[in-house]
Amino acid sequence: MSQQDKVRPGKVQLTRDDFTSKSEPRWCPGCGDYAILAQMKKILPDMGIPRENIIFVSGIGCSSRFPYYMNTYGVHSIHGRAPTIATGIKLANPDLKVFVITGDGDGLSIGGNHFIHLCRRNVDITVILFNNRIYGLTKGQYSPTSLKGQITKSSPYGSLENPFNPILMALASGATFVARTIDRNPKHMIEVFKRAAMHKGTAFVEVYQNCVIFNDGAFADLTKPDTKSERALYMEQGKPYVFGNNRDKSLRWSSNHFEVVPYDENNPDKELMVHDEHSLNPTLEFGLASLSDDPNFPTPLGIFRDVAVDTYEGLLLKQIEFVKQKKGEGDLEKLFHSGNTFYIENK
Amino acid sequence: MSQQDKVRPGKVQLTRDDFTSKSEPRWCPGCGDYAILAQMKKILPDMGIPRENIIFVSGIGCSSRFPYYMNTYGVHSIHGRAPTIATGIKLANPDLKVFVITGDGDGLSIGGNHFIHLCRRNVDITVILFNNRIYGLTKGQYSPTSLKGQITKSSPYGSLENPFNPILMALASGATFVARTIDRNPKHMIEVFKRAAMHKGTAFVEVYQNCVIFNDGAFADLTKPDTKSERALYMEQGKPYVFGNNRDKSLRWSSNHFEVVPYDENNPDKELMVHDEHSLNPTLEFGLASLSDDPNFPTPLGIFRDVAVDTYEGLLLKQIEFVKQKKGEGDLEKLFHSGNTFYIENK
Amino acid sequence: MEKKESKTLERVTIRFAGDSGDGMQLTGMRFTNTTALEGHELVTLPDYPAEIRAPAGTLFGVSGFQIQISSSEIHTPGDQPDVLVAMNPAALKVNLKLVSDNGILIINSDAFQGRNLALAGYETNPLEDDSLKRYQVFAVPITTLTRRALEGVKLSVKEKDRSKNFFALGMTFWLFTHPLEPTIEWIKEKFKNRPELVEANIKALNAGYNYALSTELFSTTYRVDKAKKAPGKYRNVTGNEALSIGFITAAKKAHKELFLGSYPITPASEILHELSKYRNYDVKTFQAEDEIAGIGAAIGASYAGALGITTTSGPGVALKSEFLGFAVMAELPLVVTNVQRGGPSTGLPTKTEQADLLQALYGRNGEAPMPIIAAKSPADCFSAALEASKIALMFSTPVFLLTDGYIANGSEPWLIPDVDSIPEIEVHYATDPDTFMPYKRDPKTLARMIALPGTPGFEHHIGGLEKDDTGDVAYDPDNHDRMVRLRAEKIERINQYVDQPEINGDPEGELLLISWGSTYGTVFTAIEEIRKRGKKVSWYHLRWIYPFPLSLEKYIHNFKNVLVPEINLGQLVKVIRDRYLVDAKGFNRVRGLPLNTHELVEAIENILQK
Amino acid sequence: MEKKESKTLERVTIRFAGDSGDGMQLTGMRFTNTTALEGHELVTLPDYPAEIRAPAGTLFGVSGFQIQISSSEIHTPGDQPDVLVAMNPAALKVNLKLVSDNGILIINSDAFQGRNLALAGYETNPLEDDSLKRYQVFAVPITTLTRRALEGVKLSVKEKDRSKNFFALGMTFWLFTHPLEPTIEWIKEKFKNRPELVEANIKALNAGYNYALSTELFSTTYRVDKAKKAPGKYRNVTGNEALSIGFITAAKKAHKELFLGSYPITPASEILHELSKYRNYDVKTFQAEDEIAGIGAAIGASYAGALGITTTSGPGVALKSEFLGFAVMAELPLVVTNVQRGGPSTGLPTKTEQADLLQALYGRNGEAPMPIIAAKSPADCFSAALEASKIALMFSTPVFLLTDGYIANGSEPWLIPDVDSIPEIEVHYATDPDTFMPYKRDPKTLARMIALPGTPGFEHHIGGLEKDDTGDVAYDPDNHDRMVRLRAEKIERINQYVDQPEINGDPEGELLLISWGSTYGTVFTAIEEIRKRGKKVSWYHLRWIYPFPLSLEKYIHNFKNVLVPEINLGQLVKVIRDRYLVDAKGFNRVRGLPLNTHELVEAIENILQK
Ligand SMILES: Cc1ncc(C[n+]2csc(CCOP(=O)(O)OP(=O)(O)O)c2C)c(N)n1
Ligand SMILES: Cc1ncc(C[n+]2csc(CCOP(=O)(O)OP(=O)(O)O)c2C)c(N)n1
Ligand code: SF4
Ligand code: SF4
Ligand SMILES: [Mg+2]
Ligand SMILES: [Mg+2]
Repeated sequence: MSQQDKVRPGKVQLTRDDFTSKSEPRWCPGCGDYAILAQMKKILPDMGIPRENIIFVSGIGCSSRFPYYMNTYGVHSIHGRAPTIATGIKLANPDLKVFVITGDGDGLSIGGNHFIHLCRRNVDITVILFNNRIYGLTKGQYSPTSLKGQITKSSPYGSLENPFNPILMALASGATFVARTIDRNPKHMIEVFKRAAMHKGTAFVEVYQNCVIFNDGAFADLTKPDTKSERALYMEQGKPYVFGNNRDKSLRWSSNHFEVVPYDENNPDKELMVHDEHSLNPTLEFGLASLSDDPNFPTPLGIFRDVAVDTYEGLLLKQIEFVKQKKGEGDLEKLFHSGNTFYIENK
Repeated sequence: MSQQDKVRPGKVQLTRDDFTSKSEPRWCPGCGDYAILAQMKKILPDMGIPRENIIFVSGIGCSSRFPYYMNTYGVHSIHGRAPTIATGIKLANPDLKVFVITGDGDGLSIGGNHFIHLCRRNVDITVILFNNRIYGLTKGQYSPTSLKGQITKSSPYGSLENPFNPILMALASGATFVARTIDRNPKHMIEVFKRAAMHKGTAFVEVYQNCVIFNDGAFADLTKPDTKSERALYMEQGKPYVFGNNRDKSLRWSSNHFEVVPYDENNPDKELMVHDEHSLNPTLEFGLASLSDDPNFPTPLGIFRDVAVDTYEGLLLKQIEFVKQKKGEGDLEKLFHSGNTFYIENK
Repeated sequence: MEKKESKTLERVTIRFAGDSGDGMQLTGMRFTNTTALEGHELVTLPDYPAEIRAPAGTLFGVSGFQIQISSSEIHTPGDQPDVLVAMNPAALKVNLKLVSDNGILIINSDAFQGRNLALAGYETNPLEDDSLKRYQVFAVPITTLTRRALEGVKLSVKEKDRSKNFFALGMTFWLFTHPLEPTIEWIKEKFKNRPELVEANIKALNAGYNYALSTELFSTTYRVDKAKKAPGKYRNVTGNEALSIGFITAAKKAHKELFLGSYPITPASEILHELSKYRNYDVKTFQAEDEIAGIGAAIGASYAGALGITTTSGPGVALKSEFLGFAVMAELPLVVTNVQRGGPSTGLPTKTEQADLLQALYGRNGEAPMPIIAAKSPADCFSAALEASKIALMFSTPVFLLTDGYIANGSEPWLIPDVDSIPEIEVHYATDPDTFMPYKRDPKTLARMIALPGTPGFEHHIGGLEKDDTGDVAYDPDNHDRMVRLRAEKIERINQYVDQPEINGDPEGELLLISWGSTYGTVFTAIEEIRKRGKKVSWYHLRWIYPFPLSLEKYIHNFKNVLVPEINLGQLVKVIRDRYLVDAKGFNRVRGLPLNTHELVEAIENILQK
Repeated sequence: MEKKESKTLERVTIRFAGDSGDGMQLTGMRFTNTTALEGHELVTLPDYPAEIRAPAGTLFGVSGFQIQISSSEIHTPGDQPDVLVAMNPAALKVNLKLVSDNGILIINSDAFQGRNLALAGYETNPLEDDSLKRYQVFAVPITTLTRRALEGVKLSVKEKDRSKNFFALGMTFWLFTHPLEPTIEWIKEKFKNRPELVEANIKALNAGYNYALSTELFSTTYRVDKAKKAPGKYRNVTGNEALSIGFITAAKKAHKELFLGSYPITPASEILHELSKYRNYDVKTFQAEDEIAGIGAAIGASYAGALGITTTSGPGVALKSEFLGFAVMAELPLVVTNVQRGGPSTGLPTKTEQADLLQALYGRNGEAPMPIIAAKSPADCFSAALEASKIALMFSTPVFLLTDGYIANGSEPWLIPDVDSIPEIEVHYATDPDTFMPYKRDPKTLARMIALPGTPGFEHHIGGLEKDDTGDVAYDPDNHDRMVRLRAEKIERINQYVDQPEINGDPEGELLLISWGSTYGTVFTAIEEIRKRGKKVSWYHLRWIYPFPLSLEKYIHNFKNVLVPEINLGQLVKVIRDRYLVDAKGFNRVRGLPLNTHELVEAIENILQK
């Protein structure tokens, strides 16, 4: 008898503590990872998913220790490969709610290929990428999201590389849910996490995360009281892109680029573009995401894209059903005796 | 004395035949690869690059046999890894003209990560990707560019996967030259190859290539006389996007998507958008490329993007110069005697 | 004209050879099929080039298919063809040196001219000089005769020429008194949507047969008697097919879904192709972006409750090796099939070799023991897959299954087993959440406790860092030493649950042969030959290479000589020398081909004569 | 109060231990530095957790640094600390079991309270119960005293507390009669942009020293005499530093640029960090997207004319294995450094192990022989890197260089060689385009001909498919067999160009020890001890493991017992048994730590007493 047959205990409302494992987090004091862990624990009780059906899969990195701290099933796998394991898990048991936890090195350097193929296939998996723009666990080398010129242990004279923008990669490879949030804004993170976790298909969330030890303050502009309103743009569905200290600026698409235009809350320009997460073609979202880190524009945060597309495992199950209907349920007897068979008789 | 010191023979005008190696091509009769080989041999004599400074690096696949057929230096490496070898070659000797030859499987399946990182770094390498939407050499499995539903050896009931659009991947990862051409249009291919080869930085060319054995006719619509004018859109710098049997259609960007509009050659709409390869932000190019394979739009061919950005090896050489100026030319004596030194005296 | 007679042979070897585009693999398969239906013993060896369709007429574009048929037990496709069908000069050039003295050459004389001769490197036409006088040459204008036979069929000349392999097949059917019907049926089914091809191919087949009959081309026809093998229903299978059936069977017998994570690579791709047909058997195949993702997905599926497997060849194993270490550490069931091919690196991708054994044993960082089982023949791939899966599930461990290009593509009759006679595979799950610890072990097998995601109360973590019994990460030095030894000890215990090979022959004597994997057939035949000559030799063939079987211990010191034949530079022989400190010697050929029986017989004779 | 005295010791071992945030590595390094400047022999062992900065007070967050100092030759950081500095309860808990009987414990008593005790798993305060009575305990309120010393300095309390390691360091300097000046100079330089930190740290250092002096805390101070080692200029180097210098030297001596393609991984990352500083030495470092790209770029650079190297640790080697096979096939020079760590899988990433030897030997598909050299100590990494590079270039082959976490992070004095005394490395290029064939070989070394891209007239192709001498792809069976054997033979010939190890001790006798790599130090010390006891034992330490040295042949059969100590489950011992058919036994501990000298001495005694 398999375990699966065991009687399920009566459904009870879970709390944040139900998701806290016995292992104490081993991150540096002050690390942004703590905030992400806390928000994840907050959203899970209300998702209506039995705890035993939740699984966190990670690679290697400071961030990838995450599964140990969740009182759910978990796999702390090898560097960059979490999406592959997660895919196998989801295809084998589509009832499970599968999260991938990764870092900018884990997910975009060594694991970049698995990441884009996961997005392309649209397997129903929620990917949370902790982007601290540094390799934390290996003590401070530049990562594929480090800024050009950044001085690190492996670039004592400055990095020569152009950074990836993870949002662009996700959009180009076809992820059906794409979002960005930041460790210092727990409320926003909760909203984004909830939406991502509920999405059917590959959901990608980039979390800007502060590494206090090796890259402190990398995203400070987006949260410091004096700069955040100018530097961070929170996108809202159906609303214009408003930002600025006095909410007095907005964005407009002008022939082939975005430009900043004045905005008057009380008298909004009716022609002003508004945000549409559900647009099937993500061209404008691509343009928006390209503004990140551009000193002339604010960095967008929030949900870039959320569209409904068949999931890979959904199609697989459908195909199985289809073949069963066409050929009948598989049967070993039939299998053995098909092909080129012949008899040798007793003489 | 190193080889490099050998006297160079007087410069002579090379011909196509100078680039033909002794090995006879081993592709199937009718394979699109032959046309690509022929055009490459045509452009090289006029590039002004000594033959010994040219090197072709490939992975594994039918397409990856290419280097054997060029009478230049060549590396037929392992599956998916050509960009890594090419990067090492270029960084070690920036005087060489380095080509990468790859396939849709080689470059986007197993080699997808190296491909996007190469684009990101902008190493001065010309990448030619033979896209036949199939694994040729291993006899016909679907590839990451195969269409959803395609029946192949490994998808007898139809593939469940959404294809990559290689142009989108190149744009998202920052390639500074991005183009597409097709095996059956040698003239166009020559133009594109020339421009790609002359570009400083990572140049990416997708070549639609017909595999007569396992995926015959995959791009036939784009070259058949009765369909090509409607289905193929040849982009031209500074010109509107004109197509149609009577050159009577064009494209327009309308708030968040492209739409097809009528076009009158004699009386062109002055407001009509024109193609700009040099636009720094590739948002509209992303949108254009997304139209590929959409039954409501033509598939764009030509140069999507061509912008000038510092190359990786250029920055590296600059950094070396900078450090030499700051610290002086490296000297073993100095190296040995730096750090924590102390004397032990004779007693 | 000589008088026609019919000879009965015990065994005969036929080789079809032509351009890659000439359809030689198909011709060989049709010949094989009829032979199987006739009830003969048979072993086949396809031998095709790495190119899909190399330019016509070149030496490297030659594609071959060899089959040995016999009325008694055989295990090799034969060393030397007795009959060679050569569709062009290149095919003759490449294969002639293999043909036995006085062998039959059936040659398409139409192809022996001009550029074709030059491409094959012939300066004069071998049909016109003396070079073939050691053989019985039958030069037939096959192209011309085929075209003539197809007059009136609505096909272009180019298309008609594609039928010429059926003409050649017809001739060989007559030569071996084989019936045409099974092939005619097959043609009708295969080309049912192209009636003109049905017509053309049947006409060509008949024409070839009739040509041989009516021209009395051959002075002799040959018969091979029905084989005297165990009565029952047989199915002709290639190794890759048998393997696929074995895995499906294992999953069903373990009440699990089968999950294959794989990336295409020669010569393993057919397993992916084959398994992807069986969606109605709850077989989930996943073509991954690379070998790493293939094994990663299989590991994930295995953790989630499926029978997770991955299939590849040498270079793919190299890529999987980091994940293999992870599977060892996480102690998850997994079967990794390596269909070995010529190496190193890309090597000779379409050729066979046994040179990945040490990679299977040691190709991972750290102390990462993995059991290794090897299949010995195409049909044996079925049981090897079944047994590998059973051990993987029972011991919660990744298992290596080694086959090679030769048995993967080669075929032989498989005695279809009774489905019910195959025992169920029991999988033990943890049952008590209160005492559950993921690294608590079954005291007998040392397998760790298994709990599937989705089961309430068993939430836990696995990972690649060293763990203590509770599953917590543990840096304690003594715990590490203990775990390293436990993982090794677990694999040793497999010996208590698998059959120990029996020695074949006397338990002591002059010479002991030790072999593994696909050399089984060659060694079998060589030993048969030696014994026919009245000499003694003993033989021990390994099924599990790790854990190393215990039964060898009893005998190995009783022999003056120990010889280990392998298609590598000597790999198993190292293990044997290390373990038993006996001066075992290797018999090694690394030619991308199965070992040659005659060479092995000679090597054995040399030892026995000393 | 006891009378204060000063003892002279031959050797002593000190261990600093505290929270990851307590700066113990820095403290250890400063102590090391002063010790080196004082002219002592020393060997160090940093021992830090995998976490960057684990939560304060936990057991897994403890960071340690051990140093043995001596006036005579030593090769280990010592088995048992004679002095332990413990900054908190967890540090005491983790390290106490190591400390020698009657050893000195210097303890920060301020940290021994409340939550800290609980986190370390102490139920009662060990300073207040009897549990430490076997030791000399010096409980000092270091935190309080540091804060007091820094009164008036413009820093927050939190910042002031960061100086307490300098207080502890000051105490140990007094205890070992070490001068403070070098550290004061270092502090001034290091913190030159933060004057308040200069002030704080110097004050804390002085305060610690003065506290020990004026309270007459210790009844004894210790002196270690200057070492009697070869006179000359020394530099204290870690293994990773020495290795980096070795590679730069090799490149300069070969008139090539050095190209490193690498991906960060513990404990190899420092080589990347170190080499990236030397742009002015024409060192090109390339941080790749993964290990595969790292080696791929190094291979490309090597083909284009640089000295291509790649550096990693076990799991990274697994990923590189496909490319290693390619480098073997393409026959390109390349040095692959594996700084071994605890395995399998992610294993114990910050701990040491020797368990990747068989992976280095056999971890590739096909017959893919690669020479293997191992460094024996931190300073020896210099010569190992130089020699590995020389052989790679001379034989046009990839070479494995094995070190491990212990020697990579550990340090010892390196006698700085005379630059001019290091011979040039000659690289042979093909010179005649007319006779050039890429796989034509030098008749002596069997190295293939090298021609660099950019050289007119030598255009050619290399690749992973089997080739014949001309560089054309070749499927011919005999060519493959020949090439497989040639590639193996080439590696064997390296033996003619490298030193053969000498046996240490008698050429025959009761017991021969055979070792490789970082166990050198432990074996050295154990043998010294055994010989001190008047007993005989011989010793053979391998530098090249493949090709296996020839000089062992002469002796190995002259010993009753052969013992092979390794930090694995027995890997070299397999090779020795296979090769010589002698019943060599392993001494194996897989604890993530260097072998323990006492245990090894005991094991040797046991054999000698039998
Ligand atoms: C195969 C392999 N290569 C390299 C490493 C070393 N390594 C561990 S984590 C890491 C990078 C981590 O960076 P990131 O993913 O950004 O995570 P962070 O620590 O910043 O959260 C590296 C290089 C490894 N564990 N395995
Ligand atoms: C590591 C490894 N995995 C798999 C293979 C098998 N393989 C060779 S080429 C190829 C795919 C080729 O497809 P593509 O790149 O599209 O090239 P094409 O043949 O279509 O030109 C595969 C899977 C291999 N050679 N090496
Ligand atoms: S090193 Fe950085 S990312 Fe890692 S735990 Fe510390 S603060 Fe967080
Ligand atoms: S299989 Fe396809 S891609 Fe390969 S050579 Fe033949 S036609 Fe070209
Ligand atoms: Mg990071
Ligand atoms: Mg392809």
